[in-house]
Amino acid sequence: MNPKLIIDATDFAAALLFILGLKRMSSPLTARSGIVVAGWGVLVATLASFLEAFGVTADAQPHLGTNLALGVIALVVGVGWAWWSGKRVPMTAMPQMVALYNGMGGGAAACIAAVELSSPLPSPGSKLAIALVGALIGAASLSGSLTAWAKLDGRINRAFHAKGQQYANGIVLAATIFVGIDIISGGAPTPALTAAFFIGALAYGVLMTLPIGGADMPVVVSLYNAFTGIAVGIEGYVLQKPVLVIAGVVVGAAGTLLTLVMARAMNRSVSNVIFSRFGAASSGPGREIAGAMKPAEASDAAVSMRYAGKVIIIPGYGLAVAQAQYKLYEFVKLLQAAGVEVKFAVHPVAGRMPGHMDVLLAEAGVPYDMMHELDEINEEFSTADVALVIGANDVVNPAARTDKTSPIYGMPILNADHAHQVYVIKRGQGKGYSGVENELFFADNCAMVYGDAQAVLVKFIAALKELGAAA
Amino acid sequence: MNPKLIIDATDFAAALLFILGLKRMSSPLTARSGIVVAGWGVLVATLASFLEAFGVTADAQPHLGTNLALGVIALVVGVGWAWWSGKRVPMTAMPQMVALYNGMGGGAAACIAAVELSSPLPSPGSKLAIALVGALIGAASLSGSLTAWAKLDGRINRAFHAKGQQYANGIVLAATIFVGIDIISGGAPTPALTAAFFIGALAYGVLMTLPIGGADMPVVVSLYNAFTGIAVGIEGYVLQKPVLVIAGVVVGAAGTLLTLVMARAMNRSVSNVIFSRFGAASSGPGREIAGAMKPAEASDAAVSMRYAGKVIIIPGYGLAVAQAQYKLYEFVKLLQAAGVEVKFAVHPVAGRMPGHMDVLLAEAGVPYDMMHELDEINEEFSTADVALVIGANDVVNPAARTDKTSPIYGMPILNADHAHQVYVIKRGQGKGYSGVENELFFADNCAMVYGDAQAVLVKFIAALKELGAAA
Amino acid sequence: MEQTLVGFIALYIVMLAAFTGIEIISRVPAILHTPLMSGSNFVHGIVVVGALYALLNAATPTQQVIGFIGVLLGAGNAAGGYVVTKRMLEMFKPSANPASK
Amino acid sequence: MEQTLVGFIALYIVMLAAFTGIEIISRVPAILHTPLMSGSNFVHGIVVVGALYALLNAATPTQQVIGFIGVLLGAGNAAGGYVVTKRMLEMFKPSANPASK
Ligand SMILES: NC(=O)c1ccc[n+]([C@@H]2O[C@H](COP(=O)([O-])OP(=O)(O)OC[C@H]3O[C@@H](n4cnc5c(N)ncnc54)[C@H](OP(=O)(O)O)[C@@H]3O)[C@@H](O)[C@H]2O)c1
Ligand SMILES: NC(=O)c1ccc[n+]([C@@H]2O[C@H](COP(=O)([O-])OP(=O)(O)OC[C@H]3O[C@@H](n4cnc5c(N)ncnc54)[C@H](OP(=O)(O)O)[C@@H]3O)[C@@H](O)[C@H]2O)c1
Repeated sequence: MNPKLIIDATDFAAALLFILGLKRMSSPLTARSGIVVAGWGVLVATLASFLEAFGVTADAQPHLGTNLALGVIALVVGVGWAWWSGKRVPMTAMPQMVALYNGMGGGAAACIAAVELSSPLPSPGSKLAIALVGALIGAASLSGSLTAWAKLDGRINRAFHAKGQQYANGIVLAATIFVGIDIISGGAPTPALTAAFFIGALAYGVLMTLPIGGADMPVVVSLYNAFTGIAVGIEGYVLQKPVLVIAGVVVGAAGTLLTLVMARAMNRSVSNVIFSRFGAASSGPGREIAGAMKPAEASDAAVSMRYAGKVIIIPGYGLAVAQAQYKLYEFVKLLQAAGVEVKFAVHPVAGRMPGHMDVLLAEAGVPYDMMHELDEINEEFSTADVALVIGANDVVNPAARTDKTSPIYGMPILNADHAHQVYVIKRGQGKGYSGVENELFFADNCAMVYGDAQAVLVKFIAALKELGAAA
Repeated sequence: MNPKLIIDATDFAAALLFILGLKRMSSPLTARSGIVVAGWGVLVATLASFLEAFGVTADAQPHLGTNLALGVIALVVGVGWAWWSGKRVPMTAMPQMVALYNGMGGGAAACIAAVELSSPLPSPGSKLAIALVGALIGAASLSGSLTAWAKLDGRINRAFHAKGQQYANGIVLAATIFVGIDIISGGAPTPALTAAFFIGALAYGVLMTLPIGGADMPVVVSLYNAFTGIAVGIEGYVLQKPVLVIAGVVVGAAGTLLTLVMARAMNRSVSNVIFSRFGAASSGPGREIAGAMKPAEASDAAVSMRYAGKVIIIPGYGLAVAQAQYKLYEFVKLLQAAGVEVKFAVHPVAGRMPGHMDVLLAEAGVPYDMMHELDEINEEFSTADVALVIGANDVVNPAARTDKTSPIYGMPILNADHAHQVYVIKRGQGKGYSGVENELFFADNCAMVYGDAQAVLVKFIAALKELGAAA
Repeated sequence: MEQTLVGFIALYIVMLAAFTGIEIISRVPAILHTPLMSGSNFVHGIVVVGALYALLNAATPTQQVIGFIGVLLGAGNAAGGYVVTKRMLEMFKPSANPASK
Repeated sequence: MEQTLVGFIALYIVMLAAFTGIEIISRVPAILHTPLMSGSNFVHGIVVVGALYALLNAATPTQQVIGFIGVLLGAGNAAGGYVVTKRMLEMFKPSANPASK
């Protein structure tokens, strides 16, 4: 059988499996099999691509043995390292790990372009130009993702911003593009020019990412995910591989959509996230809030929930910081055993990545049908006896509904304040991600349970157990 | 500028506009502009295709003037007739009109294949085979759709079925395919063989459609819609026109999906619709129903609705027969003026085509936000004071929920029986489409208002007006 | 390079078009099923473009006749589908008074 | 005939892939957004196939080095994306007792 035919057929199968796999990911019922389906796609296409050995160019023929050996080594090392690191990474470090893997994909796309550029017979000009665009995007995605990884992983702590940084970035980008144009018009790209081009592209990725605050990073990671997709799609065109084009474009569309969803739920624009330092400016006067926060004892709060009919729990970033999801579910199970109806209300941008809280709760074993989205549950707060806010702040700030001067005005929020009684667990007077004061904490029906989320939940559990023993 | 480039660009634009247009049709808010968007696609592509005149084959060159003239005439006549007929057709005759236009599309696809076959230089064998498959599907869709049109339009009233009809159909189909294989293997198709092939395909479409009952026709029309789509897609491949392939495949997918939705909502399989005569067998014993139907006066029913808090109206096929949608909305507006909350509950297969009732109600001016789908409204019946069933039968038959022996068992139904009081408007003891008795009509909380839907609604209106005058 | 729609490239287009169709259509609410049926019927009216191509390239009287019929039928499909779909969709109106929802 | 992915044919594929991606992704509920992000990250790991092609056709030491790095990175993208997505998705479980919903 014709090896080319087998390669084409497996490529086609891979494209089909990707789409079917992604389709399955649109429901928690089928999502687990979705990734397996897509996985088969990459597996068969990778194995089949070794058949390319039967059709290599005459120049590559003498090196075929070496190249095959190099291919196997690269695959084994790459897969081995990624498998090991992926199995080991804790759930909380997921965002940076996704950034890292994503950057690698961008780098691979850039390498494809680099091989194309270093080939002794350069492709026609238009193809060269297209390869260079892919290389620029891929390389920037590589270095940008690595920077994001380093920031999220705490390896770079300082936020780097200098005056005129935007202009410096613009100049680097312009210079890189200029080198690219020189390569295309020159015909045969010299190694020096090629190197300069890639260095420029890599530098731009770093420079663009460094000034962005750590908390904004997830938006950036999602954006780079789209970038890598587009770079892969472009190199797929250069190599005449439709499966790369389709996978790249689909991921490009997916990443763009997710980035927009995230930005919208944060009530900001994508360019605002990338080009302006959030929080730096928003330390303005703010509205004077009347009243005082009322502290409550952990045991009193626990007992009042024990005798409530319905409790809605709103987890936020603080839950992730305290790693208190396991204790939380333990507490919830005790409430359920006592006959209390418990639901989780999950805001789309609670935490620091989209769907962050869902993954966290799922990790602790919370079944997904207990997690409710904003639209689903917002009307139910008025029928809840208690709303328990754990380490969340911005996502329950009523100023988003009422205060036109607030930076979060217009952001959809969870109506915790509509519940009969609200308890808030947080360590102190710390502000949320947006840096604004929260009126809810001063409301008549709200009481504060101060402390680290994990510590408070341990007290809650102890209080319920004591009650059970006493009864 | 290169004419081929303009043609390719307009084709691409057309494909894009089709997809954007269909996307807009997924919401009543944007649906109206959806058809306009898609319309521009066909318009520009049609105009641009006259540029093909610059690139005709040498053989066609001498006939170019005639061909151009013929093209203009055909376009003007075709568009003129269709525009006139489409403007004139009453809403109730929509299904047969859609069948007619759809058949024409299938015929056009078959014509493309016929031109290809009669060309002096036959295409390579594989392409010939593909053209023939498209021709078979297109021609069968043409004659089948015409038969469906004739039946729906009342031009053929008898249902034709002979013993062994299935076998006869099978033989016609096999013979046609055999001729097709002969044409492909023979190389140059002779006019006689080509004619035999098309006659066979046309005959098969007629034979397949004739035995199907008139009420099952909408399913068949939707199926032929998918067929035409596929035929167009195939001929698009033969002509190397991606826009035809995409439009054809998209419509093929859409038609298949709609056919399945319709069949599922009727609780039957598509092959059951096509190959078995429904109703003929289902005149079995059925369950003995205890109790009796209780007749009610139209004026009493109208008055009790006038003083109800909430009325849910369930329209059915009888409303379409009686053309009573205008009177119905007049009545509803009187109720609303009296402060009654009125909603319409529309079953997906109420009437005789999918979405039939929605179009009918929309025609009378009912805003679409008053029409509610099954899933949306089924829980609300228990809070309704009155459920008013107008000319509907099967879609409110509780046997679908409870009686395992009933042919409609398992079909999702509207829970009219959960309302406090049910009124049913129908002419007499007539059964519904499925031919089974309806337990609802014997229920304690159900009263029958006998009469033609239009006549009864006139009485309702009169009763309310009298009440208003008296008050 | 010639732009040819053959082999796997054609398969890719068919696969993607099928997914696009299924995904878009399965979002259409039941309320719009009749206009959707006639709207998709309109979309395959683009066959008129193919029929025009065949007619313009007709070299024999037979081909001219068949091509003429093809364009006639295709034009009927497109124009008829458009008119009835537009008429139906124009009937769908929201409440004038949103409070009465 | 050669199967080439050029000009309008390539544009058609890009357009259809974009629609397919948008339609499928926009149906993913917020609850699955993190796994979706890493799952789509996995999907562009298919770039490893392109990198392998480049490596096997490498004719100079430079090309071999770059190709090697490309395969290494691509393989890391694919395998890493797969593992973390699978781990996350495996945590999503329905209620053992459906009545507690
Ligand atoms: N999800 C995303 O994709 C994403 C991406 C980027 C940005 N964001 C932004 O992140 C914010 C998320 O809102 P959020 O309500 O989840 O969080 P938040 O507004 O950032 O508030 C977190 C709160 O948790 C408390 N906290 C911190 N550590 C804690 C611990 N160990 N125990 C108990 N409490 C602790 C903090 O108060 P104390 O210091 O007083 O304890 C703080 O007020 C939004 O503004 C959103 O726009 C989201
Ligand atoms: N929508 C679709 O796509 C589609 C396609 C094919 C089949 N179907 C089938 O069609 C049925 C639709 O259910 P349905 O409840 O709408 O209708 P139905 O079950 O067919 O019942 C219609 C009822 O209307 C009454 N009726 C007829 N003319 C009337 C008039 N002028 N005034 C008042 N009443 C009149 C008839 O009783 P009287 O004779 O006593 O008046 C009859 O019982 C389902 O079984 C469905 O599966 C639907």
